[in-house]
Amino acid sequence: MRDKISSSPVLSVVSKILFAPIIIFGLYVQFHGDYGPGGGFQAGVIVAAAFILYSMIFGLSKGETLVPIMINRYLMCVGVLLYAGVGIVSILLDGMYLDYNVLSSDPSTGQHIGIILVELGVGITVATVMIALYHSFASFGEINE
Amino acid sequence: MSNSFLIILGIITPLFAALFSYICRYNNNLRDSFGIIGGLVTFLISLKIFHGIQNNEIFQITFFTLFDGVDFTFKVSPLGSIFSLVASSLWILASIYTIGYMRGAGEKNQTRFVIFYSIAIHAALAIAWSGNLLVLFIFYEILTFSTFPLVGHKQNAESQSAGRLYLSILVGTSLIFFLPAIFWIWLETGTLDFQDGGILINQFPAEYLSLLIAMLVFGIGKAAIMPIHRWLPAAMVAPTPVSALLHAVAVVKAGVFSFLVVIVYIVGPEFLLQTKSSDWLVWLACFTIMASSIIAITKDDLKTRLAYSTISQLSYIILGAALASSLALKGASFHIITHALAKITLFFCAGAIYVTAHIKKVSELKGMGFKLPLIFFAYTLGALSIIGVPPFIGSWSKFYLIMGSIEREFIIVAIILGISSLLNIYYLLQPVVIGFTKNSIREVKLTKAPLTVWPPVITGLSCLIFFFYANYFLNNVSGVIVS
Amino acid sequence: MFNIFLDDAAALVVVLPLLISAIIAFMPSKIWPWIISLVTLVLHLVLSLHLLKEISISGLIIYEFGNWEPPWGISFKIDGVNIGLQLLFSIFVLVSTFYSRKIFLSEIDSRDSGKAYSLWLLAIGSLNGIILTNDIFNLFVFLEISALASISLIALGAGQNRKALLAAFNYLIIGAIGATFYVIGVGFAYAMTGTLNMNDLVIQLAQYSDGQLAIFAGMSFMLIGLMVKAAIFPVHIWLPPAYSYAPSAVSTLLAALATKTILYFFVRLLYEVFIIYPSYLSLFLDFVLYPLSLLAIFIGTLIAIYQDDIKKLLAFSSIAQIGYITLAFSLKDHSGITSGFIHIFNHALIKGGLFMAVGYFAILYKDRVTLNSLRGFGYKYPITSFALLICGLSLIGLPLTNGFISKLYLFQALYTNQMYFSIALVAVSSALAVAYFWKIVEQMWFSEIKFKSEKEDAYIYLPIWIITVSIIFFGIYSSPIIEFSNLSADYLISGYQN
Amino acid sequence: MVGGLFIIITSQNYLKKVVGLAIFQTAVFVFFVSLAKVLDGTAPILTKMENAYSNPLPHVLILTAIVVGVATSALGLALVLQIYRNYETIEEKEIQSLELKSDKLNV
Repeated sequence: MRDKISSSPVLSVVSKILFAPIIIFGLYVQFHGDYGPGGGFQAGVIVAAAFILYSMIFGLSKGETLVPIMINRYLMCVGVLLYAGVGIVSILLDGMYLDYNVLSSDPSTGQHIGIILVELGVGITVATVMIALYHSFASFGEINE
Repeated sequence: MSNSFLIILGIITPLFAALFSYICRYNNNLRDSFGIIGGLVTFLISLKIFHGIQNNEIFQITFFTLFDGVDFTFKVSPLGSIFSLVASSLWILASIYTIGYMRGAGEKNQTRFVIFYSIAIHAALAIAWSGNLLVLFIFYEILTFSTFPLVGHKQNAESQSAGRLYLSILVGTSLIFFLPAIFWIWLETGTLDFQDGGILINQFPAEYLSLLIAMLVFGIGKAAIMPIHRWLPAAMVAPTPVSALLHAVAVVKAGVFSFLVVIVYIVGPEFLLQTKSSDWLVWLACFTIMASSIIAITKDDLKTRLAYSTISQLSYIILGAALASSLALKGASFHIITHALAKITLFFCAGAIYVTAHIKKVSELKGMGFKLPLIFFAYTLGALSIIGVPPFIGSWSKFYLIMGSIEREFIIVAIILGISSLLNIYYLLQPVVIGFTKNSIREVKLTKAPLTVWPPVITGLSCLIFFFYANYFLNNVSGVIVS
Repeated sequence: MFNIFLDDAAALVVVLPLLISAIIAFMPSKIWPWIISLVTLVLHLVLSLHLLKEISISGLIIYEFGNWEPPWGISFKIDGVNIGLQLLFSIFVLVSTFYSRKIFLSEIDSRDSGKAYSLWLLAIGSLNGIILTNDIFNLFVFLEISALASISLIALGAGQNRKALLAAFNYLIIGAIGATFYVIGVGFAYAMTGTLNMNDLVIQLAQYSDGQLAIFAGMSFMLIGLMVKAAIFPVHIWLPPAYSYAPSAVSTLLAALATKTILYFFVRLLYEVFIIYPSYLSLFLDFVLYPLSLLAIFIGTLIAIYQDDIKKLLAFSSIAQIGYITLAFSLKDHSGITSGFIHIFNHALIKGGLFMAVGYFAILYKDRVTLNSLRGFGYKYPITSFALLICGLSLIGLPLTNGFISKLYLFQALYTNQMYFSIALVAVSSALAVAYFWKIVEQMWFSEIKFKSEKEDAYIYLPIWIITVSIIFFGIYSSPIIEFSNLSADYLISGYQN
Repeated sequence: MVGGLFIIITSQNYLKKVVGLAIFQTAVFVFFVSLAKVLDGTAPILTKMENAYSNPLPHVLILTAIVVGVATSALGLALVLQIYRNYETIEEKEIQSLELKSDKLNV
């Protein structure tokens, strides 16, 4: 069932064209979150949307070769750990938990570093969780077979 | 041996008896002997404490503080020394009797029976020696729970429902009335210790005293005042040693003892006399006495009949406590001893008749008197003592109770006591009369069970003998109550 | 090195379990997740003890995340009110984690053990967050994390009985409605005051001293939401199936701690924030919480009597016990709050112990434990059965157990408030508790049936006995619990006077 | 909001309940966002001009709440799937009758 999705050439071409720009846009939102609207949550969803689109058009198994399930799972944890790790590092540097000011000698630079890392963690987690959700729901019917 | 050590030893001896019985559970003779040994040890200790109390020694031990103003403490009061003496001495006889009965009747689970019997005695002793109301309550509950396996011993539907009734009434009333009453006393006075003359006077609002007395008398369900007497006849499904335990040694005695202790050492007789808060209780007790005597007449089952007799006798004690005059209290305290001796005799006899002749009903007793002369002899002694015929010990307590009611100018109460004695004569002596009627209805095959025959004879005779030594006990009681 | 971490103990007690939960999430091993969790929780206990030491010196710790001062940043607050609860929490999760291993092994697929412990730590971390947080929105987040984690854990019980799925789903729907109500309330409060920090909220609310409809509406929404989460009668309907169909270890954790932490926050909200509107507060307490508590006590007990399934029976008894706690909290004075906290402590221990014992029986019996199935267990498994007996006696409230202490102080509180009717009701319902508990004992000891029994497992009965011994210990030497509860009440009441 | 709640309570279909929950939550999110709106405000971006700008904090809160809501819906849907797998229906009434039957069988 999973590879029998008959996609029209229009869809597959359009999605192939769109795939990279969506990810680029996601990354833009991701890094723009530092000083403007944007951030990890939104970026994560956008990036995930690219992958989900790909899976929808070309079938689940193709999608899984693109993002293997195991890697996806580890990335979920890595995202959370990145977030929490920043907090732990700031504690190690004698600050409060998630106190970005101590990450660098200059507090303002510290804030930048901290927020980017944390948002990156958030982004990775959100994206991978979204992909995982799609995969597990979409593959539901097949487990019974 | 120091006094405090004596208390600890006395309280834990029954537990050790239970433990050893469990360890030796595969050797029946050894197992059952621990009950007798434990009984002897506790009896000696109780006797020593009893004498110590007479010589104004103090027996007290405190373990730890439970909460503000309430310690986990034991302190022997004169009243308690009497109760412990009764319980421990009767334990010896009951143990001997148990061996005969349980083997004669071929009951199962004898080890469990022996263990919980010992634990029940432990709880009864601890109640007797408890130093404050909360400790008394703790062991009151332990006594309830430890006698539950005994009541439900047969594990059939009947005994199970009886056990449930037993437990639900006793635990239910104690949690609904007794415990809140204890809390109430604590909240008003800040203490729960037993003190001569009571702790409530000048501390407790007099207008609520009636309510408190009601909570106590209904909360102490083991005192079996009507309308919460139902558990006692229901518990008759248990083997007879249990009935003896319930009626004479531990349970109901613990109930009336608790109530008496509360009246004497917590409420204070003087406070009661001043406020007259317990006068209503006098009438309730009278009602219970009459009603249960009348019910007893209608019952054909010997044990049930004796159970209703117990309910009526317990109300004598409650009556004495409610009257609260010194003579009445003396009578009530003494009635614990006299009734224990007499009632255990009667139950021993009922059980012996069941084991040897397999008869439970009064109407089937025809002609049995000739076949079981010793048992009927003992039964007659016990019955006469309960009725209150003079050369028996029971006459003393009845005498004091009547004097007490006259002292408080409750003439009708004195008359009721008289009428109830007449009823006693009828329903207690009827089995004897039937027993010595000739031409028995059916042929009965007798089983030999000598161990069930001799204990009632001993207790029956002691009812007679102690009549002449009554002062020995009375001195101990009167000292406190008069002061 | 270690000192650096100790300084941030307040944050780490929450962050550490969450962090470790991410690490072990997809661990394939069967035993490592358990060991790692155990080590984590030992560290957790060390951190809690450190917090206790700090509190005994300074009396108040406010931990600001990322060094953002309130009202902007999220802050944790540890003071006399919650330090006792924190300690209890730490100890109990350690014991129950120790207990959980064998239970999980036999109740869920062993391949899932990594996931199970991940969720387990997630629930622990977020429940701990509820205890510590000082921010009403942050509370919502923790509330939901803990709810989602525990729902997933409950759903793991589906391997045993598919009804667990329905129970989890109902919990999800009802819980989410409760949480959303709470958020609506937060929205109102935020709209009026512009702050989410609890201390700041009090200050900001003071300017509306006469009170406005919007604030009252917001407060009501928040309280109703929390009542759903804390399973206060009549919005308790999710609780009995959820507790009874969850895997046994999960029921233990949830029954002992989940509702307690939410109740704690509930009372904190009432007496720390809403106290500035005394008329509203007393309206709520007298006419909503008080009658509901009485109903909960009575109806919970009555339903429990007619239950055949032991875990359900215990769950309904929980409803009644929560009623006792809220009854105490509805009294508005020091003695009431003290007795409420005392019962939170004691009931956590009692219910934890009971669920542990019954959970073990479920494993031994390999099916749901009903009254009938317990026949003869008292003889076959004496160690666990005896622990169950003691816990049950404590539930009834007999002296020398900690349940008695709870009852004593509850009576005292009711007496000083002259609520004689409630005293009578509490007395009656505790007597009724005998009825349902004794049914269990009767089956266990007084009816015999021959069956093959296994040897009891020390890994399981050891934690059960730790709880049981502490029940007796705190029944005799009750001052630690009473002092902690007094401290909590002192702090709450003093906040009220300032 | 009320509509969502209505769906949750009345509908017999578990899937519809989850949808109702989502609607209910979304309504609350909108309520929050509406709180933040300042009349004539712009997006809260630092510019040279001093502008009235909308309060960004509720948006941040709602972002968190949305994530929670997504997680809730996802979990709810997962549970619905599991229920379907076990019962082969997601209608409340049918499941109840199934359970009644199995209870009777056990007794």
